[in-house]
Amino acid sequence: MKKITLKYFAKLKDDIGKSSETLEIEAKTLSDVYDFISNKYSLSLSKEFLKVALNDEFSDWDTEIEDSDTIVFIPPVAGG
Amino acid sequence: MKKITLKYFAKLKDDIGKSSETLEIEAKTLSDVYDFISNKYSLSLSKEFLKVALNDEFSDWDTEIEDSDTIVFIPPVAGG
Amino acid sequence: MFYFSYEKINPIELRNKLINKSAGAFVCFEGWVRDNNEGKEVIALDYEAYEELALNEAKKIINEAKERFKVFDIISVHRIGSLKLEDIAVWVGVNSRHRKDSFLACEYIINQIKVRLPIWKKEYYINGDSGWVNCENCHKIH
Amino acid sequence: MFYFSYEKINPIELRNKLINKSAGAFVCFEGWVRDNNEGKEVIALDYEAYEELALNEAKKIINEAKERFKVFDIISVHRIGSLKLEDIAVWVGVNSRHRKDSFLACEYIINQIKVRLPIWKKEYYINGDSGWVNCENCHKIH
Repeated sequence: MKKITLKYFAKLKDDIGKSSETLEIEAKTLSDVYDFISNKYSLSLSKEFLKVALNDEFSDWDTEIEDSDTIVFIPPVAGG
Repeated sequence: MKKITLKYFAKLKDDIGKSSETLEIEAKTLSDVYDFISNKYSLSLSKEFLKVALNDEFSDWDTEIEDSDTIVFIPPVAGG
Repeated sequence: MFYFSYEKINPIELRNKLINKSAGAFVCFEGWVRDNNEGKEVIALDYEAYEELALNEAKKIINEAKERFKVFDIISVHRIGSLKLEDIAVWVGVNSRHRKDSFLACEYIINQIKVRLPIWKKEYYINGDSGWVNCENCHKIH
Repeated sequence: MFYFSYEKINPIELRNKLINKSAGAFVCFEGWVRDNNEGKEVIALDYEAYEELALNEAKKIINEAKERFKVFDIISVHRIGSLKLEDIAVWVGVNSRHRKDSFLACEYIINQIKVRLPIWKKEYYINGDSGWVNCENCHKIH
């Protein structure tokens, strides 16, 4: 079990109803974490449209998480 | 004989020592007028570096002048 | 330098920070809240940012611009919170010896900000609707 | 709109004239008096213009930009007379719905102004010399 912090923004914050949470999770990669969260909150946001950040830097879905990581799923930004 | 007004700017104004003059001239084209002025004031400014304006619009050296025209010889502009 | 502002952006104050005796050129871009987007009448909007990541990424963008173009300084500020029509949402100012570098750097910065910084915009429409821009198509049926 | 100013150019006043609820982008260029040119230390300069022709030509340039790019408004002001370091010599502001048009129009305008308008610059150097820029090579031996 790893203890991680999740922060939510924009559409995700609205859908989940909070801006952050800390939880203990049995997950290997960032992708696994999103699958867990998506299932927990019945999210309809496709992973293919999201980016992911690990400890305030952009990361890849395959990256493995560690204890006390901060993770953010990033919905499409406002653009032009 | 045609009566024309000449206005001088920048380097030409400095070299000639005045900013305008009116004169009667026996000349056909704008080019002829510059040759006359260049000779009159011993100018060292080459015509190839100048542009010429007739009645406040850019013109060509070959353009024929008429009575009461206003003529300006335009030294290189300040550029970038 | 990039930072977020929770208050109205003051363009002349930012411009004056870029005054430099050796600079012959200054270019600035301002993104304004406009009254329409994709056919809908906009009356206000909220900007929200993941600030820690945005600040890290903005520093990279500014360094990239300084490597690519011969500029002296770059300042950019992005507004956060509730904005009204005509408010400045984002400001980018650049100075340089020659103008071409300022134009290129300024456009590079705003283009990169728009695609790379985690900043989101929620629009409020005259008909009472609202929505996060660019996230209307990020859904799938489970 | 293009005009000459015999007094200090006020950039915020000009910018505010371009405020427009339907515009999402504003780009401005400022040309500043810089302290050096071609290796010489500049302390001040004079701008002189053949104003009647410059106004005619500037009108054409602005119309060309409006035909080429989707912009709402264009304002440009050129200073005339004695300028000091850091003074604004020329200001160009453009607003548009989308930013690309403002960038392109602004750069088009300043590039055309620089080559087409009959405006001359006399530089005063720290060593006491002075000279009309770009006219040092326009002489020939008769």
